[in-house]
Amino acid sequence: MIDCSDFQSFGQYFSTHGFTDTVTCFVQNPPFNTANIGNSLWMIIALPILGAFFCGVFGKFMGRSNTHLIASASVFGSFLLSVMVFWAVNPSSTVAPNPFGSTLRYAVGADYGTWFQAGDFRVNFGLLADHLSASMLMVITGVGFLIHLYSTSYMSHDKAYWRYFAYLNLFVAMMLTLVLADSLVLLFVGWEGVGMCSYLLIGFWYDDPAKAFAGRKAFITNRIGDFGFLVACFLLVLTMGAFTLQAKNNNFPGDGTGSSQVFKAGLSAKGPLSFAAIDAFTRALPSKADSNQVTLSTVIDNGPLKGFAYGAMVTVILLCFLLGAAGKSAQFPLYVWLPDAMAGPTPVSALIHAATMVTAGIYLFCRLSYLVVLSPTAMAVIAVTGGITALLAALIAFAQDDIKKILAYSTVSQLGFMFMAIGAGAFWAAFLHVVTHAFFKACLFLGAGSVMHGNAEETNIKKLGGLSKEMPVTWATFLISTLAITGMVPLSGFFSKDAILHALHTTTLEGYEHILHWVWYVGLATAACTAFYMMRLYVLTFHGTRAPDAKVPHAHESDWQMTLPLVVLAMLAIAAVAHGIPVMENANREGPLQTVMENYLHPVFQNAMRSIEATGFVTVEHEEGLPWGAWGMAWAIALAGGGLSIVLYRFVFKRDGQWSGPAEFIRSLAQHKFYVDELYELLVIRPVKFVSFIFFKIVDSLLIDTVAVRGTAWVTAQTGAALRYLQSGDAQSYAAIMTLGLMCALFYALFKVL
Amino acid sequence: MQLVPTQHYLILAAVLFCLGMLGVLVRRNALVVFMCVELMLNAANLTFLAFARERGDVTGHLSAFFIIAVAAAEAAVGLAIVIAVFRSRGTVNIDELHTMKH
Amino acid sequence: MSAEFVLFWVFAIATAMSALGVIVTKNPIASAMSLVATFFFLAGIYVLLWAHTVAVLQVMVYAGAIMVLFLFVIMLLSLGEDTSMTKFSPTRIIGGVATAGLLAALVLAFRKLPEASTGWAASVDQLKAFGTLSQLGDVLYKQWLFPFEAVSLLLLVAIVGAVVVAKPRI
Amino acid sequence: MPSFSIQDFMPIFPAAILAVGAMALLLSEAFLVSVPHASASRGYQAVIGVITAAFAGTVAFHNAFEDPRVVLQGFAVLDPFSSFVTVVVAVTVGLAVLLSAGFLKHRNAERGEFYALMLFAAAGMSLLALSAEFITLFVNLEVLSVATYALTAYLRRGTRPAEAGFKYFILGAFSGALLLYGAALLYGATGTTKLAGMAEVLRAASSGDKAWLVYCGMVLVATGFAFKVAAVPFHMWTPDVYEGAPTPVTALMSAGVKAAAFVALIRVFVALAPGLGPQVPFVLFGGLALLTMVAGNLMALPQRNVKRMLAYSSVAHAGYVLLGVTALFAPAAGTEGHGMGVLSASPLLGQVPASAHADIYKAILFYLLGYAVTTIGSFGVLAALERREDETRGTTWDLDRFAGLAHSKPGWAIAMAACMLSLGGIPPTVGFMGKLLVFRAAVDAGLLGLAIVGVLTSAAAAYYYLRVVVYMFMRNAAEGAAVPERHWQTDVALAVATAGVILLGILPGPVTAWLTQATMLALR
Repeated sequence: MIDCSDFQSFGQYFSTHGFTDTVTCFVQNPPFNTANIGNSLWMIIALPILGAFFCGVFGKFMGRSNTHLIASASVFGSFLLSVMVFWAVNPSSTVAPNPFGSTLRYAVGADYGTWFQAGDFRVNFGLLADHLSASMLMVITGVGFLIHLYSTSYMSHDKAYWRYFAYLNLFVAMMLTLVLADSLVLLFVGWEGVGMCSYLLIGFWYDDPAKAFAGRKAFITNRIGDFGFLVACFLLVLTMGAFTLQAKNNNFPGDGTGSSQVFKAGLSAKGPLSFAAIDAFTRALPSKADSNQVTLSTVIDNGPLKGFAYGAMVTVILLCFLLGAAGKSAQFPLYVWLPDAMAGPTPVSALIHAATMVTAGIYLFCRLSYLVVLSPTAMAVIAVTGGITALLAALIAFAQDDIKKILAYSTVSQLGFMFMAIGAGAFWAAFLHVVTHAFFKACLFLGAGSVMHGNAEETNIKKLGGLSKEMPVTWATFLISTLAITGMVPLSGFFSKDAILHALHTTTLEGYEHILHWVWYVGLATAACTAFYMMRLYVLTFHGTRAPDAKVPHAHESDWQMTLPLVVLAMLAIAAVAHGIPVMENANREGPLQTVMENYLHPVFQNAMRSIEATGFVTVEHEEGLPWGAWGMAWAIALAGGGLSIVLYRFVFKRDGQWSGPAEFIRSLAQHKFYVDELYELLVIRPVKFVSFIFFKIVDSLLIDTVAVRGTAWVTAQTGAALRYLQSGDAQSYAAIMTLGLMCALFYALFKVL
Repeated sequence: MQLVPTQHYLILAAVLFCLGMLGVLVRRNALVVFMCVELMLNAANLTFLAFARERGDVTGHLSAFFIIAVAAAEAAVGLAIVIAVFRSRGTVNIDELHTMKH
Repeated sequence: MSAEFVLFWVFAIATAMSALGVIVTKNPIASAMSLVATFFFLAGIYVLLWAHTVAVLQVMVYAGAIMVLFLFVIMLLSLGEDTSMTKFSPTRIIGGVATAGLLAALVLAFRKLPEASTGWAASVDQLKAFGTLSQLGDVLYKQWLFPFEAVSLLLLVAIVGAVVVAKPRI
Repeated sequence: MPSFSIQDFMPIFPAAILAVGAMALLLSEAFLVSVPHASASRGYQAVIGVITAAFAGTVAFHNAFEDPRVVLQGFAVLDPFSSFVTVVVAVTVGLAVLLSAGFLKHRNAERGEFYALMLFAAAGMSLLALSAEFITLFVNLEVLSVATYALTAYLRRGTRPAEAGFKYFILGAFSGALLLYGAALLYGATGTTKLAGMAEVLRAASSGDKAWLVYCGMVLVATGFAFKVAAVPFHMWTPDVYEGAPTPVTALMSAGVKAAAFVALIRVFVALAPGLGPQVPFVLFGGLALLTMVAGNLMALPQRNVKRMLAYSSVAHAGYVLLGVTALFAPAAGTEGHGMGVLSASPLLGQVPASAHADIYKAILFYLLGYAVTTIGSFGVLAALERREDETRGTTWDLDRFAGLAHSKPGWAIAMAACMLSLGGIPPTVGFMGKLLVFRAAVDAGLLGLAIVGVLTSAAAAYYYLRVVVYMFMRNAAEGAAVPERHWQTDVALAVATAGVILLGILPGPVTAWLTQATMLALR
């Protein structure tokens, strides 16, 4: 443990102590008063809202540069405040108010009083920043600012730029609300808000009917998710209400965390849907069967849920939340809206559909980590959903030629990885992947945007090529990000992905002993696929010769407003590696070394970890030392997938499908009917394309397009039409139907009295 | 003295009520439909009065007063509306009034 | 069988028949006249129910005022020609069946009621005073003040409404 | 010798103010019409109407903190519920009057009678909400009905208004007769027409042979009310009448009439509940709520005519309020008739506690307020966009009329978008808060299935509400589309309604706190 008591300034301390200690102490001692920063949290949200207001209302009259200035400055202001918040949550002395008795350390919060109240159901307008949300704040405002900067150039020719910036600012505000919320209700406000903004931005260029259909698809899938979210909230309120009535004194041990009075007082002060309340509830609800306590296996004895066990209810609640998260975070089978969402402007794809909004589902589960670990069933379902999504999306990405579509499917696939981590209880690994993915995927999208910008909006990778010299900055940053996502060693993606795979490999769920093991295999396969199709994308776009049917003969590099964000994001994609290396001592005082991220997020997930130990639902085998073997295997897999892709696309095929060779020798072999190309086509590409085509047909075309989108439309239209037939405009028919209704009610009532 | 049982009056009222209801459902002429509604109101009146005698309570009588007043007010506005319909359509046949539907 | 029974059956059958006349006659004027007859016979029934005041009002206001208004409108719009029933349609059948069901339910309900009695009357004076104008007026102005005022509002609204709607142009 | 004190007249003051304002307008019309050029400057009527509404609303607000009591010989109650609905009605009528100013001026049809009838209708709503006796209730229901019949048929443009007025009138009279016949049967069963007396009789006696009468009467009365609140299958008049009526009148009908009718319905059924089996009102209202939520939303889905779409949406919203009403009558799980014990001591009759139901009342009242503000806003934009040239063709309310509104009239587009989000129950608007409170009350009462249907239907409903938003913000206006006129009265009304929608959505605290205080008063 480092003693920072004599820290005054960076320079003074550095002269007497080592570099690491100095940095640690610097981070733990913000040069401002941290006591009151909670009261300023609302400003982080208010700034972008103000920006949206000014851009939306006065944008048309202010001119381009003023609009850009206001939009970017408001997000940058939020970013500065976020840095302060991020800094302020680090000293261990920081404590957020918590009426449930337990101390909430490493967090700042503010409760602005009752939002609304109905009896014992109360919702406060409260904001809370702990390590988890502070990191998200940095990502949202930081990446958000870079994308604003990028957009000033990218959207410079668009007429409705003011509307675009207003929506973008509004989105940032809503995402910040989602992250800062200290209750599920306020989180839902942000949840709906980001969906709304996403909907508006997907349809920003709305002339195309296909895009209108894409908007509808995004809409319906998200509504399915919202439905799950709301039902989960209702069930949670009911379960907690039943628990409050049924709980025994032993449920509230006298270790200072509270008694039943404290619990009830906290509930009436914060309301059942606040995270503090859910946390207190999970702490009071142990798993081990004990006749003196209400436990997970106890049957609810009051209220509408009477007859169900608490554990079963927790599972159902989590599955409903999974439905919600699957809609927002594009998981199987609700992922289909995300690739279609690429109809919007590219910076929007980078911000909303890669870095921030789609991670809301992972954020939600991380927030509710203490609830998640109470149900191994739900965890297994989450992990399997993630696995299916990851592999399926990776397979589909093989068959795509559109640069943005490939990136979209790769996003879906990476989100699947994050869900696998949640399912294995490795919340920190999921979140680490959220952060690193935000950097390199945003960089990839922005790079793709830069490529399109320089090539007359060409998106087909088969019609690009040879851009490495013409667009050097884009090329370099794209290469770094591609290597990061494929999992090459010194880059951040390697560590975050490996953390997930490692967690899958070493974790066992009670009752589902082999599930995670199978998911682990799926993860490895997906990692290989990822490396393959990403390298294919990279090679076809930047190497080789320019395609003969390219739209412009020579590409041009983009402006500094576009390249600067690329460079910064690429550097971040490298620098984020620092989070993934296990160098910190274990926060539990025992066990192996932890990664920086795990150690950093320990205060957030400690209750979940405590539950894991107490319940025994989740078993993790610890290994001594660094996992060299696992690292090596992951690296080898990524290298194999990527290398195969490079070899095939760089040296074996030409882009027109005819085959060329690095040497005249191979060419001559080919001419002598040595059909390696066709063989490869037959053995690898065709089957993969076929499988992905089948999945695409079944899931996307049949399940979602036909059944969900068109099917619901058809059923409702038919029912609506049938009802409209009754609405004939004839007053006497109306009277007749009223009489019929009357008679039915009368017969029912008289039947009851008989 | 042997009184006519209340039930007799009530059943008469029910018959009147249902005849009125049937008329509302099948007659074409808007005015006749309106008359049938008056029939239904009278059935309600009769019921009130029958119960009033049974209980010796004048509430029923007062209710009938008020119902007659309401019927008069409804008649004034209703007939004005029928006139307005006739002016705009040239007919008061109820099955021809379906500009708005679905 | 007492005279009351005889009178009841006479008036009841006459009421029902004339009410049937309202809905089966083809000519609107005939319907209106049937309705007037119904009102008169009903007034007789009201007398049997010891509601003399209401019976008088029934004849004066209903048969006298309201029905004249109806006839006046029929004449004004020259709707004297015959109109048939509305066209056959499934909803009409449904409505008819539902009405029959309603009637059946009501009749069943009434048959379960206990026999009527006049046990409430302590003296002949009380019986004689029942339903007189003075008794009704006493209750009306001492207790039913609120609905009485509300009816005055209703009549005002009806007058304004009728004037507004019947105006040829706005 | 009964006597009336000034305290007895407290509850009817707001209605009296509204009626006096209406009469003042009538007189001014009569006298000013002879003054030359007076017809050219008729802006004053709307101002008088708004001032009257504001005055009435203020008095009603004050009344909400009076001790709840039965007044006027048991014919009326003074309680927070009636006062709150009067406030809602005053707000509604004030905004509707403002909307009418521009609407009528545009059609050259400004007459004092129109505003007078609106105020009369509002007076009727206020009186309906506080009636505690069946005949009074019926008379007041007729006051508001007669006024709205006349208002519906007010315009002489094309065939629609007269046809709508006629349909509304004939079906309204029909349902009124049903209600009255039901009241007669209930009178026969209990010997009184006062709600409090009925409740007492029903509670005291095991109704036995009278049970049939009570049940028949109850069903008939329920039908009458279901017509007024537009519950499926008694809703059929709604789309036709809403479409044909002048749009500000539609706004008044869908907001005010519904609020008043719901309070009257709750009052009546809380009184009748002791005489019914515990399951009966629950099943009846549950069935109505289910049908209304599902059918209302399904029928709104394919509508391209925005006015009809809003009419069906009004039906659907009645379903959500009915969900709250069902929660009121839900028997607790397992114990048949448990809920009745609570109901027998109901606040709506000026009697002792029902704290278990305070939340439900509060949710219903808040929902009614939220819906009133939202619906006024949305019909307001519709009224502003209407063009009299298209009225006879019925295309004036087509979705295409909204295309490109965000460019030509951004203020209106924002108002409409806020209202659509609110109707769809999307945060941060008042519609979301209202739905949250109602669903939560329903879930607490054990109506999990119905609440899930509610959530599901409102999720589906967002589709057709957001379609309007999409048209406004993402479609370009057709070539040569005329720009609608502006009137400052319309803009003021829309600004107030939009501010209400958003402020009540973000900060419902003051209103819910006020409602809590008011219900506490009633429950003491």
